[in-house]
Amino acid sequence: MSDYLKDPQIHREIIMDHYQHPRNHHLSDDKTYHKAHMASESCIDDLTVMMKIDKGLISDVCFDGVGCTISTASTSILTDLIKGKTLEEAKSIINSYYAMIDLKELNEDLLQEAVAFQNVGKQANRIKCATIGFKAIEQMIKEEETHD
Amino acid sequence: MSDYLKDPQIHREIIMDHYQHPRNHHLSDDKTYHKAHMASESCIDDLTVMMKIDKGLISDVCFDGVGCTISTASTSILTDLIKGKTLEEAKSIINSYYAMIDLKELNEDLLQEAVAFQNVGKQANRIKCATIGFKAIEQMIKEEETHD
Amino acid sequence: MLNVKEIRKDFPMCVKQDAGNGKVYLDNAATTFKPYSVIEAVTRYYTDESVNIHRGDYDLSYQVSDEYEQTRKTVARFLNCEEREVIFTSGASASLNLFAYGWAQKFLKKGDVILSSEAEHASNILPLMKAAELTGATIEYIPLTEEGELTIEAFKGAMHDKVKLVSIAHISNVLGFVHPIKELTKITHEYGAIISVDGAQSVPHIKTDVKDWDIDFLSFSAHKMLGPTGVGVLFGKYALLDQMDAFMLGGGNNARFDICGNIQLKNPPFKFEAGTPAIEAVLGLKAAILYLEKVGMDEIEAYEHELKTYAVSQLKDLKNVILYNPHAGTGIITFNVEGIFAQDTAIYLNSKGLMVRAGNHCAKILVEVIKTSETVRASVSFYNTKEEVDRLVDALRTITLEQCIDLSIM
Amino acid sequence: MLNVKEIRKDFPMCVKQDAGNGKVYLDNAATTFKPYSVIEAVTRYYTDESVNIHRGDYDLSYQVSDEYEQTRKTVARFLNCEEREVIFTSGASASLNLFAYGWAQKFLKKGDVILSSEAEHASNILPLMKAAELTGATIEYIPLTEEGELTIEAFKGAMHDKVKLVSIAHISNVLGFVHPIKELTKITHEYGAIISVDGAQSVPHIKTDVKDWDIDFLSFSAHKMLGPTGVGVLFGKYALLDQMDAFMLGGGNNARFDICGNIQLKNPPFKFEAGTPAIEAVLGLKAAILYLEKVGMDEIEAYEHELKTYAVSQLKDLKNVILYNPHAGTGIITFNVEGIFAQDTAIYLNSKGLMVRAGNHCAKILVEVIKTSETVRASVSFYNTKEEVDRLVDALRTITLEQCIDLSIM
Ligand SMILES: Cc1ncc(COP(=O)(O)O)c(C=O)c1O
Ligand SMILES: Cc1ncc(COP(=O)(O)O)c(C=O)c1O
Repeated sequence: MSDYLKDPQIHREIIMDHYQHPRNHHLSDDKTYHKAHMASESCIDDLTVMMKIDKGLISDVCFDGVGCTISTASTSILTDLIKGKTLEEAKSIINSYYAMIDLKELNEDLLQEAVAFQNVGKQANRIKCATIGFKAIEQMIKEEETHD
Repeated sequence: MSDYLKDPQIHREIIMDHYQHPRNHHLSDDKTYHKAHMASESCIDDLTVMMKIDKGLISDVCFDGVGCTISTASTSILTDLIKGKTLEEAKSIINSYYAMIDLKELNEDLLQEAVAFQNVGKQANRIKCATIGFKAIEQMIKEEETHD
Repeated sequence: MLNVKEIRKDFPMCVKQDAGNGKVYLDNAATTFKPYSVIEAVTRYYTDESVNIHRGDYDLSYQVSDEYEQTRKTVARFLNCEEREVIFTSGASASLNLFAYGWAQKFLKKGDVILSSEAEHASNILPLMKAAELTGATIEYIPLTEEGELTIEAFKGAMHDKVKLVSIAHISNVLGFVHPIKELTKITHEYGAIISVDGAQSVPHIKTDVKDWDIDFLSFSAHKMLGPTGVGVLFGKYALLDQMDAFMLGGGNNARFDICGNIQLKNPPFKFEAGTPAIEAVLGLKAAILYLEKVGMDEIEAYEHELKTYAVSQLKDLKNVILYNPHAGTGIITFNVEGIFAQDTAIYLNSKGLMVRAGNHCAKILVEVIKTSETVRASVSFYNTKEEVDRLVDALRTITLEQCIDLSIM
Repeated sequence: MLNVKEIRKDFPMCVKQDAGNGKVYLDNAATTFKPYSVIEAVTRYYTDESVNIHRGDYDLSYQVSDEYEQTRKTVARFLNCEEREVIFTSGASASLNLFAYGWAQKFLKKGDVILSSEAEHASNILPLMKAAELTGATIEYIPLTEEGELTIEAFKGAMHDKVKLVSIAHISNVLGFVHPIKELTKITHEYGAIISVDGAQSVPHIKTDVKDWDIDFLSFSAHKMLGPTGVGVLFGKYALLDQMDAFMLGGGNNARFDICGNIQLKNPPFKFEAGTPAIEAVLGLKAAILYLEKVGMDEIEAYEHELKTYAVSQLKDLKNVILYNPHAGTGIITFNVEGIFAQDTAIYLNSKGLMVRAGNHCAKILVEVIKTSETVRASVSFYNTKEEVDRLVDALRTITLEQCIDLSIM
């Protein structure tokens, strides 16, 4: 792993940056977007994530709502990661992320900035925050696949 | 007090007799009768008592239902005691009975055979059984009085 | 084989009896004693983790929330269902009311039939009577045998196309017959109906397997199975729960709502759990199930049946005793003494240290079947002994009406 | 004057803290710690009197039934009402749902108005939203001040002839303002309406007198006032209770029923108590009230207010802290740290041993009034100390976003 991605200082900065300047932080009026509203049961996050899929490709993804640093930053990073990817690619990113959260395996090529959350799995009470956006995307992909 | 009314043996016989051969043990179809249905909350007694009042006089009283020895016998004795009496007389019989149950005072002239229950107040869990019929009569007298 | 002597050491109430307080508890169908492990689970909450749940804002709350959800896992394993199919309620009565409100009131309509029995507990039948009244459905009753048993033949005869809901106790609290739930369920489903099972008397005494039986709903209380009062369970198949209305609304069961009245409820089971639940009671329920599993449900059933059979064999010889359910398979013994009213018998037995229940046991319409208005019920648990049964038999051998009266007036 | 040092010795959770576990509990609005006397009342049930109630068939059952009813007496004295006006429920949420079902759904009709506020807890407002939907009534909201307070002037302005029900919290769980219940009730009655008060946050913290205030209904939970979870109370004026429908049906609330569906319910309060109640929790509630009475409700109110005022005076000086309710009269402190999301603040405080709650506190529609979607809530009880408040202030003095993040990712 590159040093860049091992340094906790860098992790913090990545999260700070995505929390204070979340990417793709808006919603779309376009009715062809998929939409998932996630209201966490154990914390107070309340995010809506939207995604446009064109012929198996994620052509756009965006989100809005209120959330803590962890949920906001992780969702922001995720939107960056999967925009322009195929559904299959997005699924392997999400699965790699879950593997990292489970403290099993770290795939830095796929996860890129998301490696900032490599230790969040040690804080059981933050796992829901760190995965809320991923759950939303997963749900929408499933929706798309079953409607095919 | 006469010896007759002091002897526990006699008390038991009075109760046995009234339990096995309850007096006035039937109901009336006459719509002019007052009627009170008493279903005790803590035991399984379920009695209906009826009473006809003519110009302030209790001209008839009867009861039916299922009940334990104490509730059946006490109600049977009560019907004997108040039949033919005025409402005022009935009320003083009932009050004397309550005073006896409270272990306060024993008026054998008024209570007659009901003195068999002079110690029932010592068994807190039988008080409801020993007063169920009296409560019914009390309720019907109140009804009559408020409708006057 | 179950070691009663050792088991009794786990229950403070039994320990006191064995130390010589002279009491015999035979009212286990009403509620059971609690083992130390349950008491400890409850008090641990008070002394070590006395905070509210369902939030992860601080460690202790997270920890208690987790333990609370662990109980759901434990219940799911015990019943053989999914976690999300386990709803915590305040007791069997609340579970049965939730079902009647959320499912029966919602899905039944005029002309539909609810099939039930005359041996049902008030907490099962009354909410259904109300659902029937509100929806225009009617209730029909499966005829019972003379002893009050529900047979498959009678069930088949009573079943028809208009039946949309079958609702019966797996074990009746008055007569203790074990109904053939698996077969009844199969027939119910053949008619396209669903079955709601009142398990208040069965879950504590015989092995439950909702998946194998394929039942749709199951209600029971913790306090009848060594657990605390104030908590019960409604199991429901997830797809059915998902369609069902919430009985109560409030903190915890809504994800979001706004001023216009748009309410977004959570998914089952949380949708049905409004407000702060009985936290320590739920934790106690887990300890209760672990205890039952340790003893073994099959062992419990076998031993309780043995005790019952023993009691029946003794009581049969007493000429003054009328037994109503000699053939029932569980630990409930229903009887009367010739010429003595049930409550007087109970009070006499109380004077001998024996705790039994007199009454119609909340199955008030049953009197039309077994043709007696009131009975005495002695109900054993696996912590009862044959010596305790002997105490009952001895007391009944010598009971007289005179003695019963004397007890009240002396 | 209340002796906090001595009081803390009565609470095992405080004893542990004082022995040095480093924790500070400031989430008392969610639930409170329990004194030993409550724990003993609960465990005494398990070890000495583990039987069911409401029957007199044997001594122990009679004794426990009596203790259960003694709690009703104690509650009646504590609230200043009649015993028969006290209904035991499974908690404030259940009380509020029972009221909404039994009274609001029954007596409201199209065109009627329910007057409430935007600061209500989900457990109060959601059941009313449902009652409104079912009856065709509408809900109107009394405008609150900028700080979220409900004033008499605003109430008068909002009141009109179509209002049939006023339903508000005596003390809001988010902002801690004490509403002028007695005056509001007077006005409510002048319009011929009735008032239902959510007392979940008030009964534990200030003296209640339903007779003096003349309120019609009051709901609260035991677990927020030193008692067990799983039990709450609905007080209602007897004449109103008498007209009200039962929410749940079942064992215990019916005197008799027959196969034709004729049900004869008992009189209030028993009519509303179906099934085996939370017996040990009710016994624990009695011990909790006795404890509160011993300390004194007026003393509790004064001391909690003093703590709150002290906290506000300290927090006011911290530039990074936004206080939402500096003027509220009770022990609830609602705030945010500039630039840090409420939950991150709570998790940071957790790392310092401080237990507070982040959230919208189930009053989700309030965000439209105080204009912030999430807040941190620290809520004190009379067993909290000024030193504990200092711990909170110190932690907030040095909090940074970086530290909050590090806590989660390290
Ligand atoms: C068969 C049956 N169903 C339901 C109930 C009601 O249980 P609970 O009183 O715990 O709500 C009982 C207990 O009396 C029962 O025996
Ligand atoms: C104002 C208010 N009402 C109602 C409730 C609901 O109480 P419970 O969760 O004990 O049912 C609460 C507690 O969160 C509250 O603060």
